[in-house]
Formats: sequence, structure tokens, C-alpha cells
Amino acid sequence: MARVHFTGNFRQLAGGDEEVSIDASTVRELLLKLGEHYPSLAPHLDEGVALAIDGVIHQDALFSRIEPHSDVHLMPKIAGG
Amino acid sequence: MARAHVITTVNGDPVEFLCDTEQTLLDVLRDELHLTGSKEGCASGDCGACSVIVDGRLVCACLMLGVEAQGHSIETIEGMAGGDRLHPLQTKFLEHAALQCGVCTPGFLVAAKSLLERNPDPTETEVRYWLAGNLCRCTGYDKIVRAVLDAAQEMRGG
Amino acid sequence: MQYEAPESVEAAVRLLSGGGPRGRVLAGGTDLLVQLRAGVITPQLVVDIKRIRESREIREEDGMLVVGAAVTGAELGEHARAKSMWPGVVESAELIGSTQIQGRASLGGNLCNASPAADTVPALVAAAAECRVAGPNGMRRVPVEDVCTGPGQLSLGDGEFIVAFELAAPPPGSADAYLRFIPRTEMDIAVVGAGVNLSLDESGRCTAARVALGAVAPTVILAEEAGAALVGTECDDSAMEAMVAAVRAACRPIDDKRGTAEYRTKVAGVLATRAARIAATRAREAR
Amino acid sequence: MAAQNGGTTNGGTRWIGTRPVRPDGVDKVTGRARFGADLHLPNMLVGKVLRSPHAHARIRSIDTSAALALPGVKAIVTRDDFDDLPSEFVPAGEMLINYRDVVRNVMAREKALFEGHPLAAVAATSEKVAKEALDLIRVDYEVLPHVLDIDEAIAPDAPLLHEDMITAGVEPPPSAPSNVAKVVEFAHGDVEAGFAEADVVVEREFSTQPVHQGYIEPHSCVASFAEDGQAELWCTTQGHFVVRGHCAKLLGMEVSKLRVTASEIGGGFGGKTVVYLEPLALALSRKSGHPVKMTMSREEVFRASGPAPGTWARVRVGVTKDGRITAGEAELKYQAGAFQGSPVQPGCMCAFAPYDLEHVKVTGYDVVVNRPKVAAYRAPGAPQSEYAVESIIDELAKRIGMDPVELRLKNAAREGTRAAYGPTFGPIGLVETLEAARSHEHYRAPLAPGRGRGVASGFWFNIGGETCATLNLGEDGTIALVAGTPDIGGSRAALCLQTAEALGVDVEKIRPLIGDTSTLGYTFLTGGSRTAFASGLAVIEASKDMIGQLCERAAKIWNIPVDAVEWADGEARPAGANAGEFDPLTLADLAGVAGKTGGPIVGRAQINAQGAGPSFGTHLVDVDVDRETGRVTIERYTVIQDAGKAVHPSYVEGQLQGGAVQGIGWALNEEYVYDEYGRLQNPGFLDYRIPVCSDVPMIDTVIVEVANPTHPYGVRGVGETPIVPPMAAIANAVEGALGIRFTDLPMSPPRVLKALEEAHIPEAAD
Repeated sequence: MARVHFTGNFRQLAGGDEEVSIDASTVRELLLKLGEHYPSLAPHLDEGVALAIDGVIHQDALFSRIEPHSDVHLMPKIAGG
Repeated sequence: MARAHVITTVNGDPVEFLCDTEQTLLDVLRDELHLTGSKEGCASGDCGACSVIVDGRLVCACLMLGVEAQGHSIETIEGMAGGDRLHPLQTKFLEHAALQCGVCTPGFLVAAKSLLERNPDPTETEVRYWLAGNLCRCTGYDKIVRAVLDAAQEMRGG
Repeated sequence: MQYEAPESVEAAVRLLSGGGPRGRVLAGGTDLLVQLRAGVITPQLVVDIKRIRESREIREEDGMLVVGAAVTGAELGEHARAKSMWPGVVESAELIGSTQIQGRASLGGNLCNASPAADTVPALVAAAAECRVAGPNGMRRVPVEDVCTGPGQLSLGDGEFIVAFELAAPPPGSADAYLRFIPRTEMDIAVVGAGVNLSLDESGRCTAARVALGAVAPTVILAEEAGAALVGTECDDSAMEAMVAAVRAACRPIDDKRGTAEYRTKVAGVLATRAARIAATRAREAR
Repeated sequence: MAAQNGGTTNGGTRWIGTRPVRPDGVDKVTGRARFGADLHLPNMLVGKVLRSPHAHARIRSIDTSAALALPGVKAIVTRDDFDDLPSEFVPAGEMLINYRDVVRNVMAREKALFEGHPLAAVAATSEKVAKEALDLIRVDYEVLPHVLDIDEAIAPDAPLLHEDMITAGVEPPPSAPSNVAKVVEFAHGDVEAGFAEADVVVEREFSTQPVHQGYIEPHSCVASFAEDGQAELWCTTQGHFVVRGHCAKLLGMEVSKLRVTASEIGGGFGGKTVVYLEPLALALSRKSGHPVKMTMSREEVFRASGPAPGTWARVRVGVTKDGRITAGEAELKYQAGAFQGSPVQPGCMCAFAPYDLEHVKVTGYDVVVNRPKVAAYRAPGAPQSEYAVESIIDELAKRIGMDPVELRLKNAAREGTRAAYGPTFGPIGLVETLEAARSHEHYRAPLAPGRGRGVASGFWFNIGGETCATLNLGEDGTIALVAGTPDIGGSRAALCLQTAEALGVDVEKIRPLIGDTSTLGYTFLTGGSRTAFASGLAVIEASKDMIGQLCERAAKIWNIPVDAVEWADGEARPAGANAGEFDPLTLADLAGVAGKTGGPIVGRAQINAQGAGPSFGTHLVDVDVDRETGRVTIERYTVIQDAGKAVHPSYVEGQLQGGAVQGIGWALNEEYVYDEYGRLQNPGFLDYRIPVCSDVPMIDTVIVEVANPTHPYGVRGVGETPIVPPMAAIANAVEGALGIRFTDLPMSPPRVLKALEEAHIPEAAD
């Protein structure tokens, strides 16, 4: 089970939860299960989020691997100037 | 009103053109003569991207009417390299990476050429003040100043 | 827009007073072209005075320096005699804009743009310079401080234009200086400018002083009481303090994008002091 | 031209870390390079924009009939020429962009929301006619009260920009609309518990003014629409694929019918990641049947293109006597301009990023005001919040009597630190930059009397993203490299170097170009400091693809299995003794027989680059202050930054120097001045004072290299981080010189002099 941490407004949308354990092997699977678990989070997941998987930031990467003990942080997407 | 007929010299060649009297020399160079190396960054003499040399004097082409060019001699960036050889300033700008986006570069080169024609051995401070009318937003000026100082040294035979 | 480049004063006067559209005089063009481009002015006639010899030359007449109205800052700065006679006037001309602007901008244009922040004007006023004004009724002399009557406003009549400036030979023991304050080191319009012209006798006592200030009132002002505060003194600290008080009392600035009234008043005193010290040092060296 | 080796070691690599002349260099020093405004097409019209003179006004009607009747006017477009679009968020720059807002930003609909807001655009046979036509357009306005600053905008009775805007991010949602678009929060730990552990707590409020990117080249484009609905667009942009997407959406086109070519770009810094003129030019071209060129004047650039936001911040940090930071808290309010979407979110995330904090809480407010919609500007959102935090860190160091570099080192984020914004950092170089600062000669040099020295650190995420690249092998063994990221500061050189390294060929054999939108798959823009990293990864992948093909050809020629061929030093060799004895085949050898051995060889990559390594920097600055005029002079400046691996060190140095000098302008002089009617008073380089050459000293640089593990050569983005530390570094230096802490930017002479007077410091003698 990967541990998913909520930062920022995602925590609010996750009903105040700081983290949750999710069984998923890809980002897509993880987002799908998160959306089922937290319906109010779901539309925001569709808009696009970033995931820090074991410290490495992934954006728009549905098939990035999630390991069984991965530490995942849900974050807003980042771009730049 | 009929357009004005102007006879002048650009980069050593005789040039004739027709222009509206309101057109600046920069408008004429870019739109009539298609010499687009001189850039318009402000059209108010504040950025130096349109620097040209008129009768040996550095000026902003945006602050001179096209009709004022009558009988004068104009040097632009397009005339800086001689044949297939770059001017030492051009070479030094490349070697020192003294450009990033490059849009201010023609103006800086023309301005620096004008400096070295008057003062072959400028100090860093002299270079900085001479080039104060040329804005560069990319480089922080460091490599530009170094390139000019290095070119000056090379041109002095150092 | 009709463009004319007459080759004589008379031809220029004829064009400017010819009953047609009121013309604008073009010297260096560094202000005029910006206003043209922005649509602030839409003249039907532009009279370029750069082909008139009297407007383009620097010469000495009976010890007096005569500077053509279309002489550029760069040309004045390269004129060794001008620099030694009126270093403050020359340094004020050399402060206008960038190297590129220096190649075009003129004394006449700087004055007739009628900005209170013009760099050369305080220096010319401090130097008691006079303008040679040509017009339909011939040539007349006008003190520089009487040319501008307000921002963008001139006292010149129809058909008149400034041909040249006269700067008398400075008496022994005299010198001028000009300083301005800008936020950057170059390229800004003066937030405050101060020109000081003073004479010292053999003992180092000030016998005459003129202090002129830019950007602290609708026009450049001659702060007569500031000059008077130096006369009779050795330009020591207490005299400077009195001058600063007079300078600040003379200031009537506004708040604008370039500075607050409070800031301008304060810095006018600072610059006048610094300029007076430079002028005094030069005057001692000149003796 | 010969490559020269620079000051950075290039351990184990042949090309990475060298300093060859950039491939586009000669064009740029001779005036040949074609920028946005340098294209001229036959039958081309000139387009000009009518802009609102009011900061806030309802548009009752627009009458273009008199303008259309003017001879030479070929087309006019207004709000009626663009379909309204529903709310839909897409990423562009660092922001999520809502097309409902984009269509309104390029052309006002119900209301003009800022001075300069476009109301109509005219295409005519000359600029003169176009301008005359603008004067003939009649607009009936109902002028509305406006709000320029955050305080005004969030006041209970403030005029509303968007009458239907309900603050997002608040539970339960507010019942009434306001100018606060969104509230965001990042927190972990328990800040009050953290502050309880502190011996010293400092809390201050800060403000910064909007600042413009100040690129020297104004926005410019040429649009040409054909009768069959196919269109071409030439424009100066950081991302032509992003421009294509926006324009196609706004014009109701299929993306494949719009081919966008990126001109050479004369600076962007984030400001050329959005569209302004491009949809208008396309609409005018479609309507007139002519190519249409549109170029902003400098005044229009200032009045109508997006700056970085002005901000307000309240920051509180606690520290123990021995220098452990126990908690950090910040409240940030950012101006979004006329439409929501300020970079307050990244501002919140970056605020405390350089520190290892157990307890942190940051709250951000996105506030709309009657100013141009903000755009990205180098590390968007970060400079403002990190300025506030880095100022307080300096003050805390002073309060507990600790060296400010030591305090930072003691609390610095490092590998394994949980970032203030959530995840755990991988290998990062903050500690290395601080150690380099501490041991730098600058930091130990004696300081002249009256001067002050300041230090500050900074952070930016950096990004990857969608990226394509193609390597076309020529029949003589040279390579045409096609990338999709416009080259804004020498990235073509960086891509050639990475390709040369990956292929093992001479960098001079590779000629790069930026392909138009029809030549490559979708490629995200040049921004987020991503190009050297992400397009770098793409060319490395394309090189691998090409090597695979080259090895296959060699295997065929030698009649051995492909896995018995290896690629090394730019040639195919038999892999080991068992593979057989064959003379190596060079790239040129294989290129020459490509046709006969299977056809042309093209290396391709299409990737979505992940794992951009964050970049940290530390700046040192010495200042002098004229105590009588308030002018601050930068006497010495040193930038130290982790580049991961400097591909072309000269251009890395250039990024560090340029970012620092932009920061100097931000700190000292740059600001927007508005009148009481909400009209900008300083829309030009005369009174919007970016640093000039004589304002600054040489900018020393130290490149630290802590490899980014997700890139084969360790590359991290470098372009944005350098603008983060300067404001705090300079404020800290001024504090050192005067004993006065400046919490409002810019530290312009009037502000400094006023503060000096209020502090009753006697005027120093000359």
C-alpha cells in the first residue's frame, strides 16, 4: 500500500485527512481510487495534479509506477516562467 | 502628401528611398530598406536597440526622421562584418556568450563599435557609461562588458 | 507633415512666420520625435534648423562663447574651450540621456521642450546665459530664465526661434557646476537639478553667486536668495546651511511619478550644496 | 570556431561542460536573426488595438461603422467576433488558465477590467490608417469604481470585478461574491506548538510592487489565413504549441489547421507564455483575407501585458537561541490582475522551501484587481514570498547573534528533508551553495565603512513536461536537430552539446533548429527552467533511438546479431571479441550507406519528462547608501547556485547574472505608478527603471553541481532560481548598512531617505 499525503487544499477536499493508504501500482490507478474514496476530490484530480512519488515530482503521468511502499504527495501542478 | 525622396549612404552604399515625413529613420531602415537588424524596443530612445552610426556619431534611429538622413552617412549592424569576416566585437560577443536572446545585441555591437572608434582603451566604467543607453534584460551586462573590453584589447593588438 | 530644412536664419523665420500652419522647430529631435510618435503633437510643419550654420557652431566672439541652438551635447562636451570656460554648462549638457541621445540632443531643444526638469537649463540660468532669438522683427536677446513660462510653454512670439546661446567670459576666480539626482546612474529624467555659478575674490570670499534649480517648480527657477546667502562668505558650512535653507524655501515642487515634493525639496538642498562645493573648488583652481 | 574549456570541470564527459560558440550566434551578431517583428509578407496589413482608457467600465456599445468606412481599413474585430467559452482550466505557464477568462483578456466583453484592455482591433493598409480608424471607433462606457490594491480589493464594500466570483478553497463556500478568487493553504505540524518552543519570534508585514519582465522585444506576430481555413502564424513566444492551442480554441479551429512558427524571441522571462495579439491577428486575417502583422508598442506592453503580481505578506518565524527554526507561518495575498490566477500557490509552496521545518503553515489569497492580468515571471510567486521569509531569517540571525549563513546551514533543507510543501527532497544543493558562500572570498572580504553585506537563499521547483525532438541524419553524417522549445537564452547550444555527448560526435556536426508546430508532436513551452533538462532528455532519447538504428545497420553490414554491436565514441564496433573482427563504422560511414541499408535514419523522441530537480541558490551582495539622497549602490554581487550539471557553463552563468540583475531592479527601482483613475503613469523604459549597464558591477558566479539523478548528465534547470534571492539579499545588506529594515519594495531613493529621516540618523558629512 502506498501512503498518500495531502497537502494544501487537497487536505480540505479529503475531509481533513492528512494521509491515506492506497493499493495502486500506477498513477492512474491511484487517482481513480482516490477519487472513489474522496468524491469531493475527484473533479480536482481530473483538472490535473502533480504527484511527488518518493520525492520525484510527476505531472500528467498516468502510468508512472507506484511501488508498494511508495510515499506519495498530492500537490498542485507547477510550471514556471 | 507626396512622399519625400531622400538620397543617403547606408553602410557605404548610395541609397535612395521614398518615405513619409513622419517616418523615423528606424521605420525607413526596417520597413522600406528591409534592414531589420536594427530593432524597435521602445521607439523613444530609451533602449538603444535601434542604435546606428550617423556621420560617425552614435544615435537612436527611432529618434531621427527618415528625411533627416538626406546627404548623411549611416552605418547599421548589417554593415559591421566585412565580407565573410566578423568584426572583432562580433567575435568576442560570441566567445564571451555576451548575448542570450540576442535582440539587444545589434544595438550593443553598434554602440560598442562607436566607443572603440573614439576610445580604443576604455576602462570598465567608461564602457558601462557609454553603453548605459543600451538595455539588456537577459545578461546582467557582465559578459557584454567583458566582451567589449576583450575586443578593445585585441584591436589594440594586445 | 511638411518637413523643411532651411539653410539660413532668415529662411527659417520666413517658414515659421509664413502665415501657414504653425511650425515646430526641430533641432536634435530627441523630445520632438517622441511626442510625434505618441501623437501628443501633430504638427503640419516641421522646420529643421540643423542646416543653419549659426545654429550648428560653437564660436567665440570677443571672449564670449556662442553655442548654436542645435549643437549637440556630445559636440559641446568635445569642445575644450567650452569645457574650460563653463564646465557646469558642459557637464549639464553631457548629462542629457544616453550616448545615443548625446549625439542628437541640443541645448536649444532642451530649453524649448520647456520641461522643468531639463538638465541644461539650471546650468544656463546659473551661468546667466542669454538666447539669441531670431524672428520676423530681427534678432533679440532673451535671458534663458525668461524663455519658459510654464511646463511646455514658451515666451517666444510667432515666427521666433532660438538660434544660439551667449555665455559671457567668466571673470577670474569664477566657475560653475551642475548636479542632478536620478534614481539610476543614467537614462532618467532629473528628479532634482542644481546649477551653481560663483565668483571668489583673492581671499576666497564669494563676490557673486547664482543658484538655479530644476524640477522643483513649474519652470527652472533662479533662487536669488540662495545665491545671496553665499555672497560675502567663504562658502563655509554655515553659509552652505543658509543657502540650503534658501534653496528649500524657493522650491515649489509637486508629487509625481519621479519623486515626491518632500523628497525633491530635501534633495535640492543636498545637490545645491554639493554643486556649490564643486564650483568653489573650481573657482579657486581657476584663480 | 573552437570550443574552449571553461571554469567548470567536465568530469567524464567530452562535450557537457564545454563552451562552444552557440550555433545561432552569427545570425544574432550580424542582424540576420529574425525576431517577431522582422517578417514582412506581400499584401500584409497592419493591425492595431483600441484599448480601454478606463480601469473599470461596463461596455454598453461599440460602434465601428465610421472606422470601417475609412479608406484602407480592411477589417475590424470586437467581442462579437469571438465566441464565449465555458470555464475550462488548462495549464499554461505555471498557472491554470480558464478559457472563459482568456477570451475576455484578449478582447473585453461585458466590461473593461483594466486600463489597456482591448476593445477592438483594426487591420488597415498602413499603421497610420489603422491609428486613424481607432480614433473613429465609438465606445459607450459606463465608468465603474476601480480597485488597484489588495487592501481596496478585499474591503467589504469593494467594487467587484466579477459579480459571480465566489471564493474557492473555503469551507463552507461564502454566500456572497468577492474579489478573492481562491484561498490556498499548505501546512504540516502544529505551528503554535512550534512557536512555543522558540526563544525569539519575529513577525513582520511586507509588500512588493508589480514588476514587468521587461523583455526588450515587444510582442509581435504575423497571421495569415487562407480561404480554405488553413492558417499560419509567426510570433515571438516561449511556446508555439501553447499558442496554437489557445488560438485554435479562441478561433474555433482544429489545431492541425494552424501552423505556428516561433520567431527568434527577444526575451520572455515568463511574459511570453500567454496570447495577446495572436488571436486578434488571426481573426483580422480571417476576416480581411490578408496577412496581418501586429506589434505592441512599448507603452502597450506595459499597459496591457502581464507583470508579476504585487503582493502583501505577513510572516512569522520562531527560532531557539542555538539557532533551530521551530516554526514558520505566512499569510500571502497576491494580485492576480483582472482575472483570477496569481501565482500565490507556488508562492506559498516556496516560501519556506529552503528550510527543514517541523511546523509550517502558509495561507494564500488570490485577489483580482483592475490591473493587467499577471503573467509568469521567472519562478512565478517565489521571489515575493521568499523575500519576506529571507528577510526574517536575517533578522532572527541578528537577534540570536548567529552568522546568517550559519543559521541557514543549520536549518537548510537537504536530501531527505520533508519540504515545507509536502514531499521529501531527493539530492539537492542548498547546503553546498551555503558552504560555498561561507568560504567565498566575498563573504570574508572586509567591508568598507558605511557599507552593508547581505545574504539570502532561494528555491524554485523546475519542471519537465511534454517534449519532442528529432535528429535527422544527413547523408554526410551531420545531423539536423529539431526541437520544439523556443530558444530564449542559448538552449540550442545546450541541446547540441547533450546530443553530441549522447552520440559521441563532434558538436560542430549538429545544426539545430526550432521546428514549427507541424514538424513535431506537442511540446510544452520554454518555461519553468525546463528546456535544458526536458528537451535535453528528449535529444538524449532521440540519440538512443538513432544509435539503435545505427547499430542495426552495422549489424546488417557485418552480418552479425544487433546485440553484438556496440556504439562508442561516435562509431559502431563489434561488442567484444566474440562478435567478430570488423573495422568500426563511423556515423558518416553509416550515413553514407543509409539508403542502401534500409533508408534514411531519423532519431525521434516524444517524452513527458518527469523529475526535474529543484534548484537552490545563495546570493551575496555589498551595498553602499548615499545617506543624503537615499540612493543604494550595488558594490559587489556574487551568485552561487546548484546547476546539477552545467551543460554550457557560460549560459548558466548568464542565467545567474541576468536573474540577479533583474532582482536588483525589483529591489531598488522597478514599480508601476498609477494615477487616481487607475491609469499607468510610467509605461516606458524612461520611468519604469530597469537596471542599466552603469548601475551594476560585474556579477560573480559560482556554479555548484549536485547531480539531478533523473537526468543522465545530472542537469537541473537554472533559469528561474536566480531571481529569488536578490530582493532579500539587498534588503539585508541595506539593513546592514543603515540598521533599517525595509519591508516594502522597491527600496527607491525617496523611500530610503524617508526611512533615514524617520530613524533620525544624522546626515553624514561628505
